Amino acid sequence: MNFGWLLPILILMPGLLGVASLFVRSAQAVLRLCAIGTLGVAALSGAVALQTFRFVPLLAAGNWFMLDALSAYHLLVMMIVFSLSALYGITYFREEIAQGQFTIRHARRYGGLWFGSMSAMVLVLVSNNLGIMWVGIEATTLLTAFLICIHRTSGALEAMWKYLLMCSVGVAVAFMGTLLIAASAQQASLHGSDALLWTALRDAAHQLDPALLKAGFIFLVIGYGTKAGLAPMHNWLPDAHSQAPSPVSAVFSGFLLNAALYCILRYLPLVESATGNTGWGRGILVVFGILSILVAAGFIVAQHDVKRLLAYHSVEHLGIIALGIGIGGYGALAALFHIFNHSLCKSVSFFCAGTLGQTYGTHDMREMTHVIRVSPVWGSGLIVTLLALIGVAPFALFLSEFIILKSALNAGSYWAASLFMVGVGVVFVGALRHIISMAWEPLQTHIKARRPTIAEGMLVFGALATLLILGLWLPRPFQAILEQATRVLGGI
Amino acid sequence: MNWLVASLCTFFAGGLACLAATGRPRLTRWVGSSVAVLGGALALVPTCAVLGGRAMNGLHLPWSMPFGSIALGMDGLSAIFSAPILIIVMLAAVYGTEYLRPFEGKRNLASSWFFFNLLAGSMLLVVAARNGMLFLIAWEVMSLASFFLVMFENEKATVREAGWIYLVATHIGTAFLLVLFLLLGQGNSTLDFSAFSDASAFAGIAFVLAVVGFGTKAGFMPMHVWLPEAHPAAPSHVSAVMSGVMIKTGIYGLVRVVTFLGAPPPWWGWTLVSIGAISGILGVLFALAQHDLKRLLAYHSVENIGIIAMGLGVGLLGMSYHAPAVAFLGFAGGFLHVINHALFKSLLFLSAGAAIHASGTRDIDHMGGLLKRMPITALVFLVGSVAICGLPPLNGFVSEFMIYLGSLVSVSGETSLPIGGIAAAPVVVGALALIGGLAVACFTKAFGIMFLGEPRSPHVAHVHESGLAMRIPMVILAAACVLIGITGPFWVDLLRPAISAVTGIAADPKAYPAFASHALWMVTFLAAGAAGLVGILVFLRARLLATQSVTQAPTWDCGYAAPSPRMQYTASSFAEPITRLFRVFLRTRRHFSPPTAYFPMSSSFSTEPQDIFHESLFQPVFGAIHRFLSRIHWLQHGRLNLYILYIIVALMALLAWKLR
Amino acid sequence: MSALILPIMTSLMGLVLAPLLLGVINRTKAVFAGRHGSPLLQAYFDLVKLLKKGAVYSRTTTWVFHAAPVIGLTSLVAALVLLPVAGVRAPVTFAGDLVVFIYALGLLRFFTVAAALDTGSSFEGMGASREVHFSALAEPAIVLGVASLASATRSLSLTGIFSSMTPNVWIEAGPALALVLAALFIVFLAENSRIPIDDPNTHLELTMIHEVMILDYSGPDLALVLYGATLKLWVLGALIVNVVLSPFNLTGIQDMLCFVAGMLLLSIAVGIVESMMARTSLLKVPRLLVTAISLSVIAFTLVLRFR
Amino acid sequence: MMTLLQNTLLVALVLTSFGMLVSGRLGVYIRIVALQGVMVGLLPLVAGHAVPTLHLVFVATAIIGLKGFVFPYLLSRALRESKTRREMNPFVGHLSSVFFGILALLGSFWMDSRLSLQSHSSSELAIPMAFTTILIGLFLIVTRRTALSQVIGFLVLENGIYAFGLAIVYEVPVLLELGVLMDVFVAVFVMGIAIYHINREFDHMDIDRLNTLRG
Repeated sequence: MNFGWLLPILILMPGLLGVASLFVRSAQAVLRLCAIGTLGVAALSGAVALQTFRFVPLLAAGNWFMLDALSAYHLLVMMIVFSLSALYGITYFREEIAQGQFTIRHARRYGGLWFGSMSAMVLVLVSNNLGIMWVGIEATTLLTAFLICIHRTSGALEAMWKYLLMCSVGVAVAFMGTLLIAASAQQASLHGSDALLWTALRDAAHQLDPALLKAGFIFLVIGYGTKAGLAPMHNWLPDAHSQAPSPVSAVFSGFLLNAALYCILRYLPLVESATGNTGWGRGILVVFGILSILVAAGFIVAQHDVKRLLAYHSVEHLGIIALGIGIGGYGALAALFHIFNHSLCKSVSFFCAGTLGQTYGTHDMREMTHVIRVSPVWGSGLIVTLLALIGVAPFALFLSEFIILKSALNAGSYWAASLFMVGVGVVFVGALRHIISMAWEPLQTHIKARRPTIAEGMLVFGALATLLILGLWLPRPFQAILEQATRVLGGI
Repeated sequence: MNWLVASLCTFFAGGLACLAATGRPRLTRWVGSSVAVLGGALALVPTCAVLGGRAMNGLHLPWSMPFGSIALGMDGLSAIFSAPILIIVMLAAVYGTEYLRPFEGKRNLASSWFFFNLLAGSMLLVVAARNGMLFLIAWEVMSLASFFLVMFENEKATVREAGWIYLVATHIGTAFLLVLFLLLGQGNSTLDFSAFSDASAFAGIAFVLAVVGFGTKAGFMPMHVWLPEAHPAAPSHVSAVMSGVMIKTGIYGLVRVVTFLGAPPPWWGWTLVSIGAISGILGVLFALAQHDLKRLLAYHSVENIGIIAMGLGVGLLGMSYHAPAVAFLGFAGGFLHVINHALFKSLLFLSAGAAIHASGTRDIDHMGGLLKRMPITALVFLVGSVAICGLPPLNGFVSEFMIYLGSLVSVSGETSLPIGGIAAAPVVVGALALIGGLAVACFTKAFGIMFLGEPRSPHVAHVHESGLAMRIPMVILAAACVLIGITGPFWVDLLRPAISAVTGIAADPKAYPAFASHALWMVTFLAAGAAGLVGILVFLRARLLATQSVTQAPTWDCGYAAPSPRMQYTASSFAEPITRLFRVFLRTRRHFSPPTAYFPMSSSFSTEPQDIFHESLFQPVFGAIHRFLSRIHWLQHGRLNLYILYIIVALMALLAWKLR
Repeated sequence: MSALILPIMTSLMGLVLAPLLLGVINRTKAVFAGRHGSPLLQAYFDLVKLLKKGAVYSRTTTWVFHAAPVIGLTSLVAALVLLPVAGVRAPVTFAGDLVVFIYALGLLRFFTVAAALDTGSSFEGMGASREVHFSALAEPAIVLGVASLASATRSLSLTGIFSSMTPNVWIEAGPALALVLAALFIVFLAENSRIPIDDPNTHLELTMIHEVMILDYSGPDLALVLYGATLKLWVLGALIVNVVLSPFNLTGIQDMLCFVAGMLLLSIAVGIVESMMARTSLLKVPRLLVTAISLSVIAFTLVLRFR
Repeated sequence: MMTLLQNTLLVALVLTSFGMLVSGRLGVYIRIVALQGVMVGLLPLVAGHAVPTLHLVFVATAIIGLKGFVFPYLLSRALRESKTRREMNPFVGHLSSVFFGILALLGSFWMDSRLSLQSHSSSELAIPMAFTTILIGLFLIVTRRTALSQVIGFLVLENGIYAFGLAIVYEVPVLLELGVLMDVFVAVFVMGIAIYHINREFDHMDIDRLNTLRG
């Protein structure tokens, strides 16, 4: 049977939960509601996604909603990130609630925005209508903007303003791109609402006007790229990530960027088949990928704020993903795999950084030293995730980067491969100094850390174990999922 | 093969068991060491079988991993590398039980034992892997495990610096290896060694990549800079494993890759010979300048790796000029030196560890007179020193002798090589001779200043011999050095499968010329005769002195009234003439505050050896990169307007570029 | 069996005649200085006397100190039995024995130096330091020299070298061999600590190399050391004499006689050098040895060109 | 007839944008942007269709209501909160801003010829005028100091894009249009709130002084 009717529910459910969270009595309860609700939505969407992988793409509401392998895969990643972050939120805000910084007002706003942005991102993923997709992205921007400044510190406000304005301009540019695509569709005599239906465009891609499509794609890459944090449009990213509360930073880094990149991925097969699969569009992605890697490398070397460091790591890894997609074929598969690895690893590292930040009262890595002894769970979690992020084997990130490198060499793009190596190498050398000093440099002042609970330990080490296992053993079903998703992008 | 798998499982599972035993020192100690010994013993079975000539059919299991497969194998080449790995690991584990005692309760020894076993298992996996993916992952695990072991005393800034340099260096090497294996496996859906396509198209590039990548791990100059930093930082039994066998995995990888690349052109041999000569000579020179015992030993690893490289180079030249005898002798010398260096270098590190353990200082200049206080340690250190100087009748001589013989054969009437082949002979012979002379200087210094004379500092005067668990491994290693030294021919026979795996010339009867084995036998014979003569002389001397008066007196002080132990020659002053002669390379820093005024109160003189490559090559480069990168930080200046301008500029640039 | 008699005879001859060279050198110097000088057999008298004496040991010393003379003498004997005499093959000969020959001397040096350091005296440490310094430079010179001889005669063993060093080898590689001879002579002076490198009978410890290292020996040990020194003189000298003699392919007794004559001439030459020259400053000695190294290198390259 | 109306509207759009380039008073900005809102709202009615369909009328009224009255109200409230009244010395002076405007006009004609998008509306001016408005909007965002004028720049940009869309795409589904409209509305709303808070926190809304986060 067709589960298409589930898709609108997937969008509405978080919205309702958000409304519900406005009427909860206590802050803790809101956080629990966030966790439970998120897990519920995750369970539902997991079921739907698996249906998709098993059978055919789901279509609903006059084809305005669709869930195919690519979006289902992204949905799974998103739900993992959201569930973990929601669970972590309970422990993260406990301190602030105790100190009265996180009152019920904050909590309600937090809950509402949390579920709101969630449903907006689901909307982005499940909409088959490119216009609705754009609406979803804009909505995420507006909703998450307030998540940054739950606490109205000056830094948070400044970060929020930059995020808001840059992303609005970017999304406006993306809207122009969408209009150009629609124009080309109408020349291909797709009328009415079909003009923006992805499935319709895909079927008619070969007869779209390349010139218009190219122009549109360029606007889209710049527009959505701003949201995805590709250099040189990434400047809002470190500010927003460093100022937001850690669960929010985790969601930002873990999925918000991927959601924006997902929009670009939607357009890639269209422009490719319209330009006769000459790799015109993928070339653009390769360029932005390399650029992002190199820029991020430059900023990682002399960085002192741990959350900014992680933010620049996001720029680097988004670049790696874009590079892999751009190289195509097996590289695209590796890039999708890298999306999962990066989201998981990055969100966990943000959790650890957040709690350590509360423990030390600062995010300056020169003062956050000897973390493993101070807090065995969060400290070692941060160190290990950072090692994984800089591409140390045998973690899964190494595997996906390795495959991307291999396909780059196979594809004969030696320049991209060598620049990729250079960038990653610089990141490694630069970040390693921070890691070593954070891990082992003796502590000047005495710092008392809260004893971690079993649940926290399971949260952190479970994620690390997953990364380690996936680096050593990639299950067949998972590979199959990745292959299906890659096929949407134009096949291996 | 099952034995091998069992041993690997033992190492990895046992390591986890150590972690499980966190907090119980005794248990940790026993579990960690026994796991290492058991794992080593298990894997020794197939190793010895292969060395004995039995062919071992490999294991090939599917692995749900892109390009990967669980492909294991054990041929002659792997065996001669895995044998020392296992033996040294077992002995070092036994030694470690006592060496780590003082740290119990102070440090997390569970993780230390965990990483030790992880290191052992990964080294074994590296030499047994037959799939690029498996190899690379084992290689990475090896690097990480050794890195965490190096960070044992991580509260010291120097140790952290050392760990950083080590991990950076080894990963830069790994980067080259990634590219290398990707090139080898280009176009295949798997990275199995058996599936590597014909590499003749890019053999040259692949060879260079291998030399850089594996050379970094092995410690070829100038990629050696991490060695003298990392080895002193680690605990002694770990330094013994790292310096004795871990860096050999680099040599293994190099040789293994050469077997994929087809017939070697002469310039490969030349490359290795020149790298070997440079590493050997400069390595021993840097060692001579050190007065930190473990740094000294670390630089000697560079030197011996150089000797090995020269042997391999001679062998490659023999291959490319179709001179089987030369090829055989070169490779035999190189491989045998791999084993020998593993033995005597780990012996030296272990005994040095014992001395440091007892005296509490790593500075040779503060030691002295230890022989009377720790006789066994002194004896085994002496054996190790004679062996590393390549003096007969110990094992170091046998392998160097093979290399000498190889290059002499290349210029002798046995073969007729073109000038390109014979011109290597003077380089190798001269380098080996110079290295030998300087090595004698260096180890007479080390042994003499440490163990002989009077204690140079008070706390050295009251040291005690180390316990049984530390002495037994050292004695075993010393015995092995002597044994290999006097029974050379046997061991050369064991190398045949390895050499045939590399050169495929073992079938050729001329490959292992009769005169070579005869020569080794004669060396043995000479050694026996010498032993007899020593006996006679000792007996005569005793008889002569029996009837005469033998009295004790202070050392002849040339009439000076009150000599104090501090007036003895120190290591630095001993080596000063040579270091002055070679100051071009050494650049030793001197801090001198001379005595002043008529009644000088205090004056001091201290030297601080530098590494010219570290000082003048790597630091400037890294510094420049760092400065450049910190300069591009102004891009993130916090001005929103300009950020948006970036977006617009990017848009315009892209439109201009892509919509031409 | 009879094939072995002659070689062993030659080695025994070396053992017996070695101390004589010392006498010859000293007598030559005496003659040049216009003195009467000590008897030719003085070295023998000294040895016998020392063997009869008791011994005084420093309290600092250990078994290393006692073992050094024995091991040193043993390794010299090992070197001796590898050495052919002109036409006569060595008792023990095999491929690459020249390496063993030189490394045996290395073993001797190792233990001499160790023993010197064992006494803990700063003077003996000084001597030890100089010894390793100079011989580290002397070693490449002699190895390369002998190796170039080997490649000139395309043979692998000392016996092979000197048996196949026919006149036409001299004819085709004459200059190279001459250079080798020069290098070997410098090494010969350095290794035996003769003027201009070292002055055996100065009386200021600060200036000595070999003598200062054995300051603390006495009695039978000193005898072993002294005898070892003379044996070293013989062994290294024999190399030089062999290079000169082997082209005239002599045989049997006359050959031996010529060889002994050659050795005596060599020691006279040493005596003459010692009386003509002054001792160079220690700082200049390395130049001399580096000259020797470069001579051997040039010789080797010449040889390689000539083949 | 329609074409004439349309062209007049488009030209008026550009001219009002120029007016912003010249003026420095935030109040003037708000009034101008309100005027633009009304004009943009009228555009679909005259864009080439003989008789305006029902949904066109609906959309038009919605746009005019929002852009012409709600946004200006919000913005003027934010303005009343803040002490700032004028756009003090912008990064680019007013005269050179006008110069840029002229360049933008020429540039957009050129771009139009390069891109060769055939316009669906009967007017040839539509696309270049839209481009000019877009460029001027971006220019305002980049060169003006106060947060308020950046929002206004954003609105100008939006208007330009809307005009552009009308020019090249006809019959966009109404639901979509409303969605877009909704988003823009929320955007301005959010920005207004943000400005409000920024005022409270910093008691200024000078973007140039809002650069503590660096590196």
